[in-house]
Amino acid sequence: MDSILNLQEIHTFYGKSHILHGITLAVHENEIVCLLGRNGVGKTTTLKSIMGLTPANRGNIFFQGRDITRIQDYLIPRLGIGYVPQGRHIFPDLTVRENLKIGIVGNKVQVKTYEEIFSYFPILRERLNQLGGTLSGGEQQMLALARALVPNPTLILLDEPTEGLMPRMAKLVVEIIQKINRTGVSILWVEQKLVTVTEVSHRIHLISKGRVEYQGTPGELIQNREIQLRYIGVKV
Amino acid sequence: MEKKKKRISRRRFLKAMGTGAALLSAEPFVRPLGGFWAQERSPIIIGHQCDYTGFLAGWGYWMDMAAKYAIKLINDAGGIAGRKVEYVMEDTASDPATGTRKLRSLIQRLNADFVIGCIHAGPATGSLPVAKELKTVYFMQSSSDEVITKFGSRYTFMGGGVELSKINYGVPWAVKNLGKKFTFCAYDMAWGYTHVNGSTPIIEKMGGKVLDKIFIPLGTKDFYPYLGKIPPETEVLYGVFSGPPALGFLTQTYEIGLHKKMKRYVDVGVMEGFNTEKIGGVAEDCWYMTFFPRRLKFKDTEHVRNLRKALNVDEEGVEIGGPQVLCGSRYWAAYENVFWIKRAIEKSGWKSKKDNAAFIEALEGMCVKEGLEFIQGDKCMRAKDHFILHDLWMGHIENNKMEEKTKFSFKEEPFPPAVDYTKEKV
Amino acid sequence: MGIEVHLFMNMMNGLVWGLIIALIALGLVLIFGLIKILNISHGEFYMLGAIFGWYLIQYTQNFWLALVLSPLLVAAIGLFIEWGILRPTEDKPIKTLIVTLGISLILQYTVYWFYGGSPQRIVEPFQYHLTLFGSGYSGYRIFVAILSMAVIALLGLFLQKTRIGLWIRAVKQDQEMAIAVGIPTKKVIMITFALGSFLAALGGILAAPIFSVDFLMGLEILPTAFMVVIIGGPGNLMGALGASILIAELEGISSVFVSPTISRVLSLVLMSIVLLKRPEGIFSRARR
Amino acid sequence: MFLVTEIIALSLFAMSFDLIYGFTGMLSLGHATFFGTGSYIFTLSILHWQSNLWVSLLLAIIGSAIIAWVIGFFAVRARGTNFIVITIIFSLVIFYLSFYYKSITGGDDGLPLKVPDLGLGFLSISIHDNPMANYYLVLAIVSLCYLFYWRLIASPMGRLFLAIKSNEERTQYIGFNTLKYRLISFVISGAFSGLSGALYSMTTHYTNNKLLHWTTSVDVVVWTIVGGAGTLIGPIMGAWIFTFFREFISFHFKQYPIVIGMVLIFFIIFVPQGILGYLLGLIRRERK
Repeated sequence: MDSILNLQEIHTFYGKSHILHGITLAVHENEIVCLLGRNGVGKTTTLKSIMGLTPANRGNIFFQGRDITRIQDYLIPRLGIGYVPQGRHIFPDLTVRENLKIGIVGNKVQVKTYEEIFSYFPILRERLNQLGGTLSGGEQQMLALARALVPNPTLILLDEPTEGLMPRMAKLVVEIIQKINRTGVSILWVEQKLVTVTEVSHRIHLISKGRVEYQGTPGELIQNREIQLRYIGVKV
Repeated sequence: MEKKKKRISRRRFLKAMGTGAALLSAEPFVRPLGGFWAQERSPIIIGHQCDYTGFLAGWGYWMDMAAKYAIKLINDAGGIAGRKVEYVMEDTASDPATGTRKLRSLIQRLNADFVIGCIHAGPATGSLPVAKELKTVYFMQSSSDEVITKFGSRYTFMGGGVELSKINYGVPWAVKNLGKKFTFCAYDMAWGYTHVNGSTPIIEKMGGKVLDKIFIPLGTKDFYPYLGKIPPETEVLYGVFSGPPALGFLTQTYEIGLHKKMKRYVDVGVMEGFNTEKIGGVAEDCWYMTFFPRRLKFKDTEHVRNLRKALNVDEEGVEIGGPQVLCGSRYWAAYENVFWIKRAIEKSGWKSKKDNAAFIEALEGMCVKEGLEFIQGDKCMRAKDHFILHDLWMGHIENNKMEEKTKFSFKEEPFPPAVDYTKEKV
Repeated sequence: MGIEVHLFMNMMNGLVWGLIIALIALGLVLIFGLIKILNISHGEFYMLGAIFGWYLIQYTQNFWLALVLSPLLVAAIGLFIEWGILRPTEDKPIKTLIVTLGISLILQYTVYWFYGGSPQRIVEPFQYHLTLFGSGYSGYRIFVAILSMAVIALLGLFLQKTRIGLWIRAVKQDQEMAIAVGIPTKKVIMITFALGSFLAALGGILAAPIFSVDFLMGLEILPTAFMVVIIGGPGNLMGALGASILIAELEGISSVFVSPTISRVLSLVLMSIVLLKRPEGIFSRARR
Repeated sequence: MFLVTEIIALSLFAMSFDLIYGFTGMLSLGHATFFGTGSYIFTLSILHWQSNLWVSLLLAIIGSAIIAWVIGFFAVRARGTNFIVITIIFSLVIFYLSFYYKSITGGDDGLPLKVPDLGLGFLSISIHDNPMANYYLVLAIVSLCYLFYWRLIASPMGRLFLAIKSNEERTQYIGFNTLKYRLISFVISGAFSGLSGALYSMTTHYTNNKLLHWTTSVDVVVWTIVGGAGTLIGPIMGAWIFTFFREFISFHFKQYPIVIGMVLIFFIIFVPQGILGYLLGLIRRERK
């Protein structure tokens, strides 16, 4: 399998504090890779470093074989990386239509049509002219996913996409993510709760204090209670 | 932990005391610094407290140049009583607090023997007592006459044009020729009050009437709300403004057509500092009183020509190759003040500030003839209130040009002095 | 002049003056919305607009040309200032306050150096006096009002309908997310700054024939513009427009009855009460 | 000498400003109000009631404390930019009023005064004609204030101010009425700003409503931030360095505000932690 995203020894600082202490991980084509860990261990920072929002100070990030560590931040999404941040961060004062349109940058990009988008998120069709801020939490999450999907990315970064959603809605979101993955989009998924991702992810990385401490398949992880307790502190 | 904290705070306390001690000891360091500037007192130092920046910058520019030129003339001719004259200038930034501080700086740091003051009435108000306190002769340029009669002293002289002269010559003329019903529209500052309070009794004595007095705060841009209050039966609109708002006043009275309904009689401050030919005719048909014509043709003497050449202005009073417009009514005063100083030194044998009493006595009541040193005309320094008595011109804007219509030669007693400084001890 | 005529005049005038303020304030709001800085130098762009206008008219004798060129020049300067000076400090709002103060001083006194301290006047492009209720009113002021309204409408269209407008709105709401969807945020900020400068300069050259042109004119306009921004709700364009006209009208109307100084004080006091009751500005929709 | 004394008085102003900005985290752009009020109360009480020097100083403190309380009562309820703007609005109100009641304040022309002798019970010292006596008096008072501030900051209340600055919500949760403490900080700062205004007038023998103007407020912000906010020494250093620098440069270069502007920008970009912060950083590096 070819790896589509490759992080090599990423060190990131936030002001003076050293957050990432050499993260190394890879996402292969058509894979759902999960990044699991407690609060404040650097999961979100890893995603932000990939997006160039908190640029890595040391190490290299390769996307489809190309070094993207030091290219301008706003060019990164244009390469085909979608980002769904924690807390969704849709634009509250833009309409749903504008929120979808915003990701379309440049004319050469192949764009998913509204029809395709609505096939995943039928609810958005009715909300097209509503302001983003007036949507419910679940709808906002759908919008955030849809927004990332519009420019036809090859990789999507998800930051706790089911956080704060009702169980039914969370399940729906997970299903949609799987559906998207099946069309050939790789996914890097940051999560706090193991249960959410055991069913869907192909591989799981555990991170702690800015380092990847363990990696394996969900099956392996479920077996290993000691690791679970040490790095995620879950009681399964 | 407890211990550590205590130690730190003790250190901080020591630091605090140290700073206090440093502040205390700063004083002896500053004093020799003053001494450094004192040097040997061979040249006579004339200080200029000048509105070089800030909103009166358009005035200060010329005052500075005119004073410099006068000093150059004196030094080229060998100085005053054989001593060279040195010129030092400090900028008030058209700001009262700064201006007052700069007067101290001129006298104490730069050792100015005499000071030519600024135009802005604010710093002047603060400066008059300082001049007395520091026993330095101060030539006030500001024409807020009230200020000098209220806060002045024997050390302070009215160095520039006297507003009360303007009023006492001009207003009777206006009542006779322009109309009897007056409305004032003036700056809400000392200068505006000088005009309003000075003119009102004259108008009323001559059978005229003052319909309204509208005071406009500094910083006003839009005059419409005020102009709406002008009674429509007004015959003469008496405006007292300077600087940018003056232009706004002219423009906006013109815009609503007041110029057709009444005569606009304005203080020359309104006309100062901008080119009447380039303002689209808004000043047309204004009457104004000035201390000195801006255009050469109304006072074409050799000495005026020379000074204007030094200031680099053309015959119309516009800077050659530059945007500035000569403030005709005022620049001459900075020039002449230098020569007042010269005359008084020569007459009194002044050597140092110890002889200030003799200097002041020599200056009081001194009359001079027009010439190289006094280009504006014959004049006298009235002894009692230290006001200059001088010539004036009445001008009219015709075809966007300032045309001086009438010259008023100065008389002995155009108005009685409000104070008598001669009794004050030096 | 009867009181109703006076009242009418002041209301008219409040509208004109309010619209000019709105041009300046809208620029400020745009910039504030994006980078949350209190741009003290904004008044200087207003001043530069008038100054460049004056120079251009001196050389070309064409008001209309100057009306277009001068704001463009100022926009270019704004572009440069944002790129060269402001960017390193943009994340520290209070420090930018001082940086913009520095810029303000530099611009003022550079202009003073070349232009001098004397006020000048730009002659209005046409002279036409309306007679309204037996009192004169300047046709140019009406023209200014109409043009300002048109420009403000165009600005609205620009923000709503164009891609850059969409980007500006997106960056205003969530800068980090804007980057993450591929918006060149830095360029958008630069363009917005230039746009804000353009509007201020346009206000400057439009106001110049009514008032005067001098190097400190920006200093006087600034507090009013700031007030408008905050009262309208920071970052709220419609709010700023409403607040500009409201303030100008309040002052105009109340000055018929009381001294203009007192009317200004009254309007300020009223505004601060409003500010306390509705910290998000009067015209904001309460969200969430 | 006068300059030095003036700057010492201004140092107190800078310290007082830093109490609310550097320690309690509220940026006021209307602090000139208290400075000017103190100066006016001092001057007017001497002019009209021939009051004793001590009484006048005391009145200046009380008067500005009352004004600070009234303004603060409203202002502390606002946060962030709204706070800034409310302080600006109030300072404009006071400024306009000072114009309107010109007969009292002297308006733009200001008021000169003769400082009464300093009565110390058994002997009386002339302050007016004796700059040295004036210097020591101002220095003594400002040093006392410094000690007071120093104690205040080390006290539990001072720590509370810092807590409010770093996280107001959390401080509230612990059970403190943060509004009350913000107000206390504001009033103390206002009262001492008033005292510094009085000392300033005592030194210059003059007062003027320019002292109330918002540009005066900006000056103190500049000193504090350039010197180093959140310390007592920093603002003092800022006041000294800037005032001296201005005196020096204005004498050598006519368009000196340009240089000042450049220096401001330079400082913010290259010495963002303030002069004091920079020096401390140097010392710390030396130690390492």
